Amino acid sequence: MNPIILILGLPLLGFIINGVLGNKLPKIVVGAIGTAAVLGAFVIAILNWSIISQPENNTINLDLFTFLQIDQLSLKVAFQLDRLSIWMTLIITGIGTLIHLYSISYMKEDEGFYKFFAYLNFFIFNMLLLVLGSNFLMMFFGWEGVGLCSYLLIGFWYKNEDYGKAARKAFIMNRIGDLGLLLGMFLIISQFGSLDYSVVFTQIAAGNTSNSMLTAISLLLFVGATGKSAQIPLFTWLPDAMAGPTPVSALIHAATMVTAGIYLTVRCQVLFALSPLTNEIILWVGLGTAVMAALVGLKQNDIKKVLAYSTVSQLGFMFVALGTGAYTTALFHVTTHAFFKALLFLGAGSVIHGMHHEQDIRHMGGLKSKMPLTHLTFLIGTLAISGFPLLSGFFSKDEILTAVFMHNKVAYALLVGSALLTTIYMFRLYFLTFHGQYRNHHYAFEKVHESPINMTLPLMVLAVLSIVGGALNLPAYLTHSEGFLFNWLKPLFMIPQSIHEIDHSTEYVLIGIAVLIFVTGFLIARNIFVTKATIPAETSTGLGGLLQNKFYVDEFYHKVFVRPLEITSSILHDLFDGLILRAFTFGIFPLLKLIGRLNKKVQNGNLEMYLLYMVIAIVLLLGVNLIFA
Amino acid sequence: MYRKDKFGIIKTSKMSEISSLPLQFLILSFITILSALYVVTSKNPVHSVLALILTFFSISAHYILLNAQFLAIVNLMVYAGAIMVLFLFVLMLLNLSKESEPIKSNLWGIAASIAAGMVLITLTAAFQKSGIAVMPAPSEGIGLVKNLGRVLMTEYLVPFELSGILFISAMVGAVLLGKRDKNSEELVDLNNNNNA
Amino acid sequence: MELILIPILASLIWAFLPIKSRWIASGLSLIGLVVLLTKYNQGSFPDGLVVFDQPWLGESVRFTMVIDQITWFMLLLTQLLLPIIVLSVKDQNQKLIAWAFLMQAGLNGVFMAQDGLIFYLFWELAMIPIYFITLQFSEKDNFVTTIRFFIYTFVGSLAMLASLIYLALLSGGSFAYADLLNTQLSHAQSLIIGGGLLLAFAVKIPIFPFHLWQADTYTNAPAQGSMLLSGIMLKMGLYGLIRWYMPLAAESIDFYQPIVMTLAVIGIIYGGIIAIRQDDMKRITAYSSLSHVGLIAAGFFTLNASGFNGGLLQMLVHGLNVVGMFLIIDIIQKNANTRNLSELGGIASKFKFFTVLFFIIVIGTAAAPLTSGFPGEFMLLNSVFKYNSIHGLLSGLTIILCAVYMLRIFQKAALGSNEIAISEISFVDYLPLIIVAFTVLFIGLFPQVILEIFPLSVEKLMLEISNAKGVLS
Amino acid sequence: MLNVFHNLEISHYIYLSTVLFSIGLFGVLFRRNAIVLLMCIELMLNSVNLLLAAFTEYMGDANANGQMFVFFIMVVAAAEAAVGLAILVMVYRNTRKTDVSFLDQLKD
Repeated sequence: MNPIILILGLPLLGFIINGVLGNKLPKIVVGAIGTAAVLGAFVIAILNWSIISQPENNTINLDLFTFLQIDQLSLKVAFQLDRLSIWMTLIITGIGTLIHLYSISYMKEDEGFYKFFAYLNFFIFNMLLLVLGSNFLMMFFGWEGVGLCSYLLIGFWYKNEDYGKAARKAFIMNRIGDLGLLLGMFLIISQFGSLDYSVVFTQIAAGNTSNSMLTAISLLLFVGATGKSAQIPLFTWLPDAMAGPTPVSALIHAATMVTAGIYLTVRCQVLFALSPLTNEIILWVGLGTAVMAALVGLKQNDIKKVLAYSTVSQLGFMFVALGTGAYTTALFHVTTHAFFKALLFLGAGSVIHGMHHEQDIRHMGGLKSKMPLTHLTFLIGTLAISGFPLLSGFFSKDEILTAVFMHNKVAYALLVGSALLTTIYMFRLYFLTFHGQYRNHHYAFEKVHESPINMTLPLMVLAVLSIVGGALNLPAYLTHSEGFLFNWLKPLFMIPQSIHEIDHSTEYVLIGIAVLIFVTGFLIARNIFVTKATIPAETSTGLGGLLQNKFYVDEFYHKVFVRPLEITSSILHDLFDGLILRAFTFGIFPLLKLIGRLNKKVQNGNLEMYLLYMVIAIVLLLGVNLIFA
Repeated sequence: MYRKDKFGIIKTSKMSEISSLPLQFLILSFITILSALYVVTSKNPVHSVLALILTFFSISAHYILLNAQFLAIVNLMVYAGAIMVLFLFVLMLLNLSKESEPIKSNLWGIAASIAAGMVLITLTAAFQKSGIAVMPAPSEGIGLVKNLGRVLMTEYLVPFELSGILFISAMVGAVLLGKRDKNSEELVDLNNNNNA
Repeated sequence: MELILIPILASLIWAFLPIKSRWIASGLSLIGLVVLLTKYNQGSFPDGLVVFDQPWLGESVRFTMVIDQITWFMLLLTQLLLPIIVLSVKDQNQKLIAWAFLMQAGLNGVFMAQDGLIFYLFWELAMIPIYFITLQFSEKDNFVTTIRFFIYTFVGSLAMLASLIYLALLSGGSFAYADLLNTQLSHAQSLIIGGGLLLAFAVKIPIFPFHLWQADTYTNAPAQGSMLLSGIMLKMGLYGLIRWYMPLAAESIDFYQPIVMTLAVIGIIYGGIIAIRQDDMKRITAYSSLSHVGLIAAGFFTLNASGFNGGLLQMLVHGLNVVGMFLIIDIIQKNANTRNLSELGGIASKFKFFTVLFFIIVIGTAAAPLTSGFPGEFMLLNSVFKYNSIHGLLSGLTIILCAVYMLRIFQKAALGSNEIAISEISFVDYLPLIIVAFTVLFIGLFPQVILEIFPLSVEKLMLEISNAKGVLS
Repeated sequence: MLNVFHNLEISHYIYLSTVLFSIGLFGVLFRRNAIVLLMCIELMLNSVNLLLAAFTEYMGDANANGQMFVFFIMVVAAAEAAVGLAILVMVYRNTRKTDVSFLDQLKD
């Protein structure tokens, strides 16, 4: 049997079983089915690794049926497992398995337990659809599907209307991006007459397409990517998406779904590589996002919000990498980020679980002793994301910085600043949560507890991965050859990636700077939050206030887009539809009434008048006939 | 204005036409129009009726001129005889022989004259335009009862019978209308009040 | 011909015999579906199967009924929706079913007629029942709205009649479709004739400035009336557009195309924007319908295969989805006595299955992939984009706006902490919903199955249109 | 028999009957007495009759179709006079008037 059927089918099966029968099955069975489905997909993907890794860029294809046939354009339900998609599949199913396992405990008291697992499985299915599709349509299916699952999972606790709003916001912002993607697809159809990756990319690589067309297509696709990967200007949904259960945040809003935009760009490498203008835009959008989100992250007090802005910022890093043409690097960062961000979110979830749904870091502190495992793994995650030497994040971030350095010095400086901010806000989070005094008066310190084993086990696995993940693409200065991931993806790219020829001295300087950033950030955070033991105030003023309120972007959007739209809606309905158009159309009624009233005067019942009218009419008719005949 | 007679002579003036008209036609037309005018202008309805009878007599004379002898007789019998007597009878019955009609305003008179005049002009203009100007060809025996009876009983049999039905229904209608209604007393009061 | 006679018979039975069972009614309406299915093979001939042909008013007006693939598809839509609608009729409104049957006869006639006058005849026949349905069975006094609706559509119909008569005069007195088709028109003549036809269809569809009757009528009509109107009757206009307007007055398409496209796109956005702020669920559905059918009309006017196929597919899908929405609204209103979003909420905590069906229909309407809304909308947007990228972009906004208002409906009605009092929902109420939800998923997965129904006829139709256009240019 | 008048033109009869018709029309418009009104209508009918007879002569029609029409017009006129007078009597009986300007009950 084709492995793709199994990889896709298992999560789908899990979804159907859990969705239909879930409320009749015991929770442990539901959890087991959900986890096993994803684990099964993971195992099958692993088993097929060897086939894919054949030197001649082997892919496994699966054509199911024709979805639509319009004239010559044939849209198929077809999948392919190649080097890129198996990589993504492994990340998705691997981390997905851990998070499923974790969720069994985390969600065990929730009445919607089976629903949760059904949604999660469905999400995995859609995400796999996204990465396994062999044409843009399949990707779009997955693309929208994960958005839908994200909507369902953010609004999982549906009784809370704020959560509902956050879910809607996420879905709608995603839809804005989707429109871009859809339009991009239409352009592709009109240009290449197909949506199949192989056809489209071969034609692009052949170089017959005009530059402006490529730029237009790539820009539209990038709009889609900004929606899904929370870049400026469509990033505000992601922090709000933290309304969902924490495992969801870890899986969807950190490790997998938000990286779909990067997957898309890497998948269309040949397209993006040929549109320099788009690359430049991507670079600066990514950079802006990275810096801005890092700044906002400095002032957030909700443990998940900090991580959310951190995610936005890290996604910005990835786009910067894409903008410089370092596709492998971006994917590398996707991978390592998936490890440590999932770890951090799950750690945060563990903290929240242990503190009985307290999320405000001002009400935490000193949890180190109570939650040793969580503390340790969280620290590893923090170190990894901050770029502690030789941990996974160090390598991937350093590669990005190097790539940017070669590309544009200003961008490099800004990105370094962003990396510094990353270290600061991560350690701020870490110190405030695990060090210092316990500060919650509503929940006794004694009641704080470590999480059960099936929650800490994923933490430990992810911690290990965060440490060693860098090995996936070791830099040339350590191994004197290109990294593993670079070589792995090499056959996939129709246009070879540029390899940064950089002399070793410069490289060592850059590494030194990276280390220096880490140390500086660490020291600043330590100084403020450990030595001075500062506790963030409720409200900040000035710059702090600006950051705490996220640059007022939400308010700005509300004022500029939402409110005017609502007002327009009311105006259109009440005034335009209700009054003006109606007056135009039904204004004829009073006119008819007036004519009727005049007519009534004529029709006064007087026979002589009628006779006179008749005679006049006869004269007129005959006269007209005489004159014109 | 230029029209040909049957000899192809172009006649250019109305005067010459009129001068060549037969005296009988002129006299009869004169009587007809004058009496018709009297019908519409006389204040007394009885005078109107008498003038109308005179008109019908002159029209009958016209019929004779037109070789429609039977028609002339019938016209005298039906119109001048039966119908006009009926009118007179009703006038007597309702006692309307006197000057009872309220005079209409001048405005109405002007309006009516203009309207009638307009019709006259338009019709004349229409006939002018149609350009019919050929002399009637004399023919014998068409208007005699023998010929008419044959046509009436062959070609026009169905309309003939139908007109019989029409007469019956008119008769029944007239009788029904003329019958005094039981409720009419109230109606009289009502209308009197209204008009008072 | 059975397709017209059976409904009329059923209508008479229902009007005069004291039967009161929705099941029997749906059974009766299913006969039509069965008859239709038996005609499937024959109906797949591109030239069409002449099912009835008799002189009617002399030789110039023949009572001709033809089923080709497009017609078959439209008939399928009608026969499929009618049992669903009939099944949802409330017990005290059983006489409504008689009207619904009569309407079915009219609709079937409209779709099959191959003669201008017969087409008009059935067009008006289909109008009469909806007039009585909206007038008699609504909760409120509905006279003004109904009269307005009636006058509005009637003006359009008269314009159509005038156009058809004019066209028939030009074609030498014959009303037959083939003769009308072969009549060559001058530019001015085609503009007049096309304008009249277009007016009638634009009112019925409705295209943007002619939509005023829609929202009020939908809101005030009984749920079944709204279903019949939006589910099937709107499709008469769209069908007329491709079957009657485009081939017969093809010379005028070049002139009207930009106008209609622009109006349709305006309507798409206009309906969407208005829908996001309304509180009455029916009103939202009405404006959403304006938005969706605007897209279909725009798709047809792009005159490319993607637009035609997508438009036809979307007609079926929109019919099902909008009927599904009205079913849901009807059930909610029956139980909660309100359909005002601000007073609703919390259905999800009590009726999980209902909520699932609700959600499926909501995302189906919002055109999420793997639901029925997506393939049609994809093809339509693709065709509009091909026509003009600005139009494509603007009409693409519908997928955002639609997500906004559909999710708002779902959120406010089904989710939230409100606890509205809902009694039990019976199986009879569920059954039509289940059917609709099933089609949403099925068509979403296998749209090609539907597209296979009418490829030859669409090809032929497009050929006719382009031929007729070519005469002038 | 009377062909001394053979130089009579059809147009003379046309003018004559047009004048008669207009006089009748004027009467109909001007007079308010319903009975006179009916008489004026008879006058108008007769003008048409005259013209029909003239045309029969003019066409030399052996079937005398025009004269046939005159007969039928006479039939109708007689019926009309009978019914019209009956109505008038009835109206008079109810209103004591034969003035048509009071007969405006058609209004409502």
